[in-house]
Amino acid sequence: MGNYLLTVLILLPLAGAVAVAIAGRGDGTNDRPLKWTALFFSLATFVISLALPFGFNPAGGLQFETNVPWINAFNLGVRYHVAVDGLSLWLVLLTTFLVPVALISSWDSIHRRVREFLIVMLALETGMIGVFVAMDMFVFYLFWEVMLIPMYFLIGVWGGERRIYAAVKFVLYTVVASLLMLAGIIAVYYLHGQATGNFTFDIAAITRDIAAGTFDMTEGEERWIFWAFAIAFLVKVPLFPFHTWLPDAHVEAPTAGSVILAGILLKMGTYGLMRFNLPMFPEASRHYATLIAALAVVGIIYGALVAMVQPDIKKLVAYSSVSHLGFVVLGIFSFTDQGLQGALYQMLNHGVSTGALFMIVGMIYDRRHTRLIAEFGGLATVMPAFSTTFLIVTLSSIALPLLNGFVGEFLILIGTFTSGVLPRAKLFGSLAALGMILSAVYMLWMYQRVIFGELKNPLNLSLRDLNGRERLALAPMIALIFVMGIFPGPFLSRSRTAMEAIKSRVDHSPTETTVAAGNPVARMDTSH
Amino acid sequence: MIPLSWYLGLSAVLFTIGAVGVSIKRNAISIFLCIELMLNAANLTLVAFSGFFGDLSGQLFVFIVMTVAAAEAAVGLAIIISVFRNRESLNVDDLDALKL
Amino acid sequence: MEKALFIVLAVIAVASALNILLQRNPLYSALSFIGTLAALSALYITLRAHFIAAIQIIVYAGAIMVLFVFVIMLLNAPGDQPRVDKQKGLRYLAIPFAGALIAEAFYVIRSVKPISMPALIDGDRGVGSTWSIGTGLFTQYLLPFEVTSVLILMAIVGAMVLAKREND
Amino acid sequence: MNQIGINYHAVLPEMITAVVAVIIMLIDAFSKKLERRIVGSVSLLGIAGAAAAVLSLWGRNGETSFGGMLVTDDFRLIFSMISLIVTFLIVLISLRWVDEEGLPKGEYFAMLLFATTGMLFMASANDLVMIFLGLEITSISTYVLCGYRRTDPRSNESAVKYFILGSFSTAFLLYGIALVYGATYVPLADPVATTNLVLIKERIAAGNLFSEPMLFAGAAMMLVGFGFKVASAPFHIWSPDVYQGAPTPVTAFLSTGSKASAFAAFARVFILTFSAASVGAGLSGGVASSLQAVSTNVLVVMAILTMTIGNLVALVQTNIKRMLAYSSIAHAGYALVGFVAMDWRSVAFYLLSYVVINIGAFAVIEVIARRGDKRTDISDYAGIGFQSPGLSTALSLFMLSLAGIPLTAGFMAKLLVFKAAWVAGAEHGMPSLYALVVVGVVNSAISWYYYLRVVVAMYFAEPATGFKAPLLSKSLAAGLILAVLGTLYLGIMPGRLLDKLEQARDRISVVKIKQ
Amino acid sequence: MLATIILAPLVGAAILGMFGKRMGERAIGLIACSTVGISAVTSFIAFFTRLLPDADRRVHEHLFTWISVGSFRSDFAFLLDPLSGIYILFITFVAFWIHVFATGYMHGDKGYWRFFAYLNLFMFSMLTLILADNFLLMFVGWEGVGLCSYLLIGYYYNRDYAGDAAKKAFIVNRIGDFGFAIGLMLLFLKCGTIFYFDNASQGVRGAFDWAMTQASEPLAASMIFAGGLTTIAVLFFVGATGKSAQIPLYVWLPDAMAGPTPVSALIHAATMVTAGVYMVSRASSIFVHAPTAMLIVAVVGAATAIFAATIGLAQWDIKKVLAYSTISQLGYMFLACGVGAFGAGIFHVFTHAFFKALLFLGSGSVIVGMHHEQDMRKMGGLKKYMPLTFFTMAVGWLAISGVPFLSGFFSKDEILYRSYTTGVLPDPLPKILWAIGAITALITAVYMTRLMVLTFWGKERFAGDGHAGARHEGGKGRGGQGHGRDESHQAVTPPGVGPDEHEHHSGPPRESPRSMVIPLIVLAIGAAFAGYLGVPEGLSGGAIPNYIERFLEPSIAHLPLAARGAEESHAASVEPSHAEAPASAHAAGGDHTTEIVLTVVSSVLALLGVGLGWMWYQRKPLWQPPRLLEEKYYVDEIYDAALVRPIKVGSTQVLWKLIDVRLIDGAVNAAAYTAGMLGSALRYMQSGFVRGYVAMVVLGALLIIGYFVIR
Repeated sequence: MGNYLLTVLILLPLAGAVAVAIAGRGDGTNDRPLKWTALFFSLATFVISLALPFGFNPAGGLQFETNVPWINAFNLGVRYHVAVDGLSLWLVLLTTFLVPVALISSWDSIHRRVREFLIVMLALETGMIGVFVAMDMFVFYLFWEVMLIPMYFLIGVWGGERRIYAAVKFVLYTVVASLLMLAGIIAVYYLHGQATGNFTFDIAAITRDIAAGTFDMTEGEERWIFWAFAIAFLVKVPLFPFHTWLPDAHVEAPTAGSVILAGILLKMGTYGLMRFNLPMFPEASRHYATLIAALAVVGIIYGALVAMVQPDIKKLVAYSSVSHLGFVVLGIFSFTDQGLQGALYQMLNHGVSTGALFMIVGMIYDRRHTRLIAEFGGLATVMPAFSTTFLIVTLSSIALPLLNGFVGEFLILIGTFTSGVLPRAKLFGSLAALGMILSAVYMLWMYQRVIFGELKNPLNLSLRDLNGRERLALAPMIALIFVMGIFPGPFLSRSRTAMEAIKSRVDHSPTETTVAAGNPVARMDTSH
Repeated sequence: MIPLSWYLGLSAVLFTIGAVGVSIKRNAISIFLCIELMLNAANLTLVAFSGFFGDLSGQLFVFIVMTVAAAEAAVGLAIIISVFRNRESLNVDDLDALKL
Repeated sequence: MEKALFIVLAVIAVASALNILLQRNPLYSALSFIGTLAALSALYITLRAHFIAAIQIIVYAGAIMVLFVFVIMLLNAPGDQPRVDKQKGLRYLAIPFAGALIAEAFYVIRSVKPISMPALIDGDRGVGSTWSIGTGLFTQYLLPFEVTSVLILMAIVGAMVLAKREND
Repeated sequence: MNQIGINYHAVLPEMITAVVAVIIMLIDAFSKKLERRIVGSVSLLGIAGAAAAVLSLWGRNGETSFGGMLVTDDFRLIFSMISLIVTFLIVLISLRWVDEEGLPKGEYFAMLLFATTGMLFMASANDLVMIFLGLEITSISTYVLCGYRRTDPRSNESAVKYFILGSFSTAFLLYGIALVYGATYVPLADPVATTNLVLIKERIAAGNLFSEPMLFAGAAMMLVGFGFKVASAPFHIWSPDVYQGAPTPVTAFLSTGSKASAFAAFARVFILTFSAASVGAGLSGGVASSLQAVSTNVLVVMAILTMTIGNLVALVQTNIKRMLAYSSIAHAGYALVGFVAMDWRSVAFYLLSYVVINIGAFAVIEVIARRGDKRTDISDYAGIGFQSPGLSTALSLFMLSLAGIPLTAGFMAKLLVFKAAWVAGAEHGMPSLYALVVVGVVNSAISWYYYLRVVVAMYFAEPATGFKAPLLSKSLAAGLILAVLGTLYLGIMPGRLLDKLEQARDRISVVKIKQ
Repeated sequence: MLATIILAPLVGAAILGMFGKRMGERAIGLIACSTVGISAVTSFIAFFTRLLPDADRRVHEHLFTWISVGSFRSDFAFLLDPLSGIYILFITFVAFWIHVFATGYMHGDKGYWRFFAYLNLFMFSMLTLILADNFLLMFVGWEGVGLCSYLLIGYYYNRDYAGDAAKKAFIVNRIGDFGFAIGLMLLFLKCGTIFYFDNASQGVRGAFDWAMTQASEPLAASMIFAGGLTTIAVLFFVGATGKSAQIPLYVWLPDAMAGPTPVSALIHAATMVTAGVYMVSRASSIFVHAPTAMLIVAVVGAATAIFAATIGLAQWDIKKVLAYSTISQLGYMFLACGVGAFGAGIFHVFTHAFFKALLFLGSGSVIVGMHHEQDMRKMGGLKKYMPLTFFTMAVGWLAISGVPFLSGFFSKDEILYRSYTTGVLPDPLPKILWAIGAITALITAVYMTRLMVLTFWGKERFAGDGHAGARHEGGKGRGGQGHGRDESHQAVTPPGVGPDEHEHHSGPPRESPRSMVIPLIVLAIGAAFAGYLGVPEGLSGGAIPNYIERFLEPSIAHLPLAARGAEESHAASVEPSHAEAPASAHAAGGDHTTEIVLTVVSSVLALLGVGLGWMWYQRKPLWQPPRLLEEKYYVDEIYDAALVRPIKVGSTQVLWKLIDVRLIDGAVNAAAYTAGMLGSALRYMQSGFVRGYVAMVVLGALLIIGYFVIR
């Protein structure tokens, strides 16, 4: 049975939501107590979650585990199994970190239905934590779907002009895909039960049996089910060409929604790939690696090029997410230590950087109620602190060394480039590296048009610089940008074993041999 | 001796006539009559089987069916009356407010 | 001889059934339906279902059809209105449908093995007799029989609720 | 007399509901004013009593009574419970409504309870005659209920359409019964021909039939009859009009109780009687398996059509009742998926979930609609989300649950039927069942759109003018809360219920045990 | 100790970045200069106390492991060896004086603190680049200097051209970095490490030690894409072309002059732009195994040298002239690297740092004196107003022109000599490269003379127009220049941001303050005498040793013997490459004649250039140069039309509007639409007519019964 820490993490935000819901009605004008309540609960969640990395044993394996039977009937074998491992540890932390930050960042920007907003945010947090800690496919799917609803409300109620279209598109896109995953889950569950007699949704158990060879799908089965999962995740990522929901959703979502969407929700796709597709369908993963890597590379370049010509800052950032997440997918399908670690790291980075970017966009939107680049220019004159922050985040997004983005992106590139399993690895690696140039192009061009130049628009003359609250919201992001860029060690070391396990699952192939012949690296490996 | 199949055939014909009647008559009461006709066709089959097999349950069934038909008639006619009160028409084609 | 009788009765039954369809006035349809009922009743006798034949006339033709006629008279409704049939197509559809239905029925009937009615063993206590029906209803069919009372009660209440006037 | 097995205990639930119905009418007849107030409580008590009776019957597997007319197995009890739950909730949500509409109160509840009696008989029937009777009792009382608001032309129309089409389909069912009866003739057997389902099963299994095509024709016509009652395509055609026109609580009742009980009878006949699969392999003759194969094929097509038509047409509806009518069609399709897998347990769970959710949804609709079902367009829901948060949250929950969001009943239900179909497909090597699951999944995805439309209207759209948050009566609130709790309970903690369901035995398993 | 060198400016940057806004100019200047001063002093101490006594000439310092994933590892660890030693010496030295200069130059600017924070940050990045002991850390510095360059070019952020220039610089650099990064990855793929040298204490292997064990690759175009050492080398060189402004990526440097002049001096002349040369020299052990890459380096270098020099002839903006001159000089350095004379290249970097920084600072002094006028057409006769500036700049002018016995003379001469005699390249090529280099030297002398003449001699062209008129002239010039972006440099700083707008609006030019003049003098001394550290041995007959090249010896790789054997057949008549070892050149005294002859030729050319320029521009200072040159061969326009526009238009019209909106979203919406249409169609089944429904039921029943019966 063990540890209830994760359960507390899951339930605490929900408790917060309930607290906000039943908190005194007041006269409706003063919603500060509500905000403080919500913030308190999200911060408490964050503080408690800090126990995870410190209590985490870098040797790996599932930790903080709770595993109790839930539904036994009809051979369902559903268990409430939650745990973290090197893969989910930081993603949980990212979640608990981003939610309070998002709450602070939208402290004053939500004017309508504040109570409901806070409830939705906290409910969302519960769902997101649940997705990352679920170790049972059933539980995973549960949180995966349930989480959609708060997000849907977030976009639909507090969104912009075309919010309904965006919200519905978001949900339908995701639902279509995740229902496919449900079919996949049932198939895996059933085939596994058939083969081993143990009908269970337990991810660890199934993965173990696959690794041990006691559960061996036929090639056809494996490939079909691979896609059932992969499409669900690739839509969420989103990989080209499943990405068109993202710009709409981002543009319409309120700031907090965008932060969470970009910061965490997108990661669930890549998380799923690493949690399910690679360990469970290694052969299919290898078989389709070229295709997916190609799509990822297309996504990197395509997303960047389209981002470049967007007139709307938020849309630009949204397309940049397509590009960045392309990197992550590429890293995953490189099947190398560097690629996988880099992908995980890049997930965290993207959460921080893009989250911060959306917050920044939100801040100018709060002031000007427009996000069109053409409306701005010369903001550096009136908003120096804002410009500096914006610059740091921009640079993080274009992967400047010593900022967080670089570590992830570079690891992915080198992992891809040196991959011995992924065919045409060098080509993919090189093309992906083009993304490095392009990201500089679109981000800096945008930055230049917004921040540099003459202050021409009279509406911008009286813009005030960041206030204390905004600084408070951005400060931890900026700090993380630096810390993660300079000291990636503590992060990477905790995920190492998990990534190596994933890699060994895929690498363990009879046909492929090692990485490039004559690679002396192996010897070096032992030295540290 | 009349073969069983003759009875069955007659029953089928009556059933068909009833079914056709339901779809071509426009007066609600006439439609209802056609439905009764279909029930009678079924009754004929039951009785025919019962008679030829020497098994009682078919006829008992018919007994029950007749009761049901009576109950149905009562309720059905009541419905028709209440409709007529509102619409002054028994033409079912006029009842097309609910559609699509 | 029996076959001739059957044919006569069958013709009556079918003809009056068709007449239901042909009549515009529901009153005539109802009267025509009574013809069918009567013919069927006679057929039931040929099947030795005397009790059923009797209640066919008494209950069906008598009670139920009287109710019909009564309602028709009460409402004094015009027949099928002379207005254009909004669904004229159905008439033409009806013929192939009927044909198909009958074809299917005869396909099934063709497979029926020719059997003959069992010999009369116990006279007026044989299958179809009032005695047998009575016994059946209070043994094997006790439950359905009792349940029909619920049905009827319900029908009465329902009919009452629906048909009573607003100011009641 | 004991030969025919008169067993009052076995028929106690049905007796209680029928007697309570009579008592209500008596109360109504003798004391108009004062006594009417207790009609609701009496009904609820009666239903509770019936439920207690049902529970007291637990564990008597396969015991038949009344000359084989009734059977007491877990199958019956489970479906009986579903029917009773439906009626209980419906009584709760219509107590206030009947008063507000100024409709005859006593008769209303009496009709409901009569209908419930019929539903209970459909679950407990072990003979085609009982099925027929139960079906008719239910149908006729619901004809009345549909037309209950006599002055409302929509209600009239609904009643007429339901009545005509319902009786029409009954004729098919009856004709089918007649043919099946004829087909079971075995000379010199005792009895020579039968409408008893156990005997029918045995004769089919033995392959000893008077006429095989007749059996098939009869089965086909019964399928038409049942297909009509459960509103599966292409016999769903009546339900949108009827559901839309009927008074809202009646719609709720029709779409849940009458559908669930029809499924019970349907399953009793087609899963437990006309099938080979659940009987031991040694028993299954050629006829049984070919009958099963044929009906499975037809049911697959029907299920696909039902789901697809229901969902696609629901997409373009603007009236919420009508939309839910189509949704109800679609859900019949999902239930048919489990049905095709010959897994009545999953169907039962599906129906249980569906009735709880759907009654909840209709309860909200009823409140929003106000007197005379005036506000039933989706546009009437614009912006009510924040004006009437409780109702809107509940309705959102129900909509999402119907769409199949996890942690609610709707998801577990879908999961079980899809899983059942998948497993059956794998075990019997029937790819068509895989296809069915795929179609089902695709349809679920489609359905999200229209369920979300309601949510969109409530929360995302600008508030419509003239909406005033309605006051909830206590009874309706209680019903609503029960529905919400039920929806969540079945979604989150279905374990115990599923355990019970899994252990539940039906008559066939009893027969198998005997042999 | 090495960490101190690097971190001191970082600390300065951090302090200034966080608190600078509330500090006074003096405090800011003090912090900025002192941190760089600490770096400089520490560098000298480290150089003399750690490096020189070290037998291996390699000092390692390990801070912490940065990234370690799988077999990949990169550390924050530093390496001081002769190459990085020389670099840090002149960088910190020059930078210190430029900082001092800037305290005066930037006086009164609102963003004073910001400027010095950036400048300090730049120092941090540059020193990281130099002192890194692995390629990834070098890349960190590499990108860091790019960032600082971006920030400083865009320092006057409210001027559009500054923003454009900054962005252009960063992006073009990124294109180079792309090559660098891929080269790095390929290197890692090949040898499994990105450290330079074996380091047992850290348990790391070195890429260069590995490279030295590899066979030399043949000279063939196919090797470029073979994925071996040649490919790595070429990719590295792509990176170098970006950072060091070589063809085809040089385009950012002239625009970069939008930044404040000290920035141009420090970053775009003395230090950052030479990072490419540093990198190629650093990777010499890879390059020497890749003759194809060497050839490319040499050819590109020579081509850039002459190409940029010709453009430099025709520019009117004083800083642009210097910018093109920088590009041209960088070309020289690569020419040196390409012919295997890495030491000569570094030597030229060294001397160039002094004289080019001097020239830039001098021009900055002029610009300040001219109230921020950069157009040489509006100068003239300044020597009497700004005597110190004039004298110091004159030293720089003569040094860059290659007038004998100034620093530029020695380094340039060494390069030309080495190109002529190289054994690395196939035969006619060395002579051609030499010829190009010599002609470039001539042109260099001409345009530098032009610059001096236009600025300091001749008529005072500013008096008549007055300051206000300059703006209108700018408008006219725009028409001539076609683009106008460059010309707008002349526009005075917009209100509120310019360094000194409130101070001097008009009045005669005047000498700059002391803080600006002293650095000029210091650098002038350097420009005059720095060359004596590396006097070509042939020139002095071996009397004065070429200290620099000898010292660099441990850091620079030479052609492996086997490869050289192959090369000798190409260059039989030529002396064995100097690349082999200075010792051999030392021994082969007989060939000093060649060197002396070549030296004489280049000296003559230099003097000829100065003379020509003097005569011509004294007479016709405003002579209109050929349009092609003035428009810089229309390269910017060509890039714009061939790359920028197609990408923008393609992205907008094809990728976004067509693929995204029409195709993908179109498909998604079409699916939804289809479902809706199907629904709408199907709902017509529901006609509302009971009899229709009956017919439907009958039809369904018929089909089902039919199927059941017939099967």
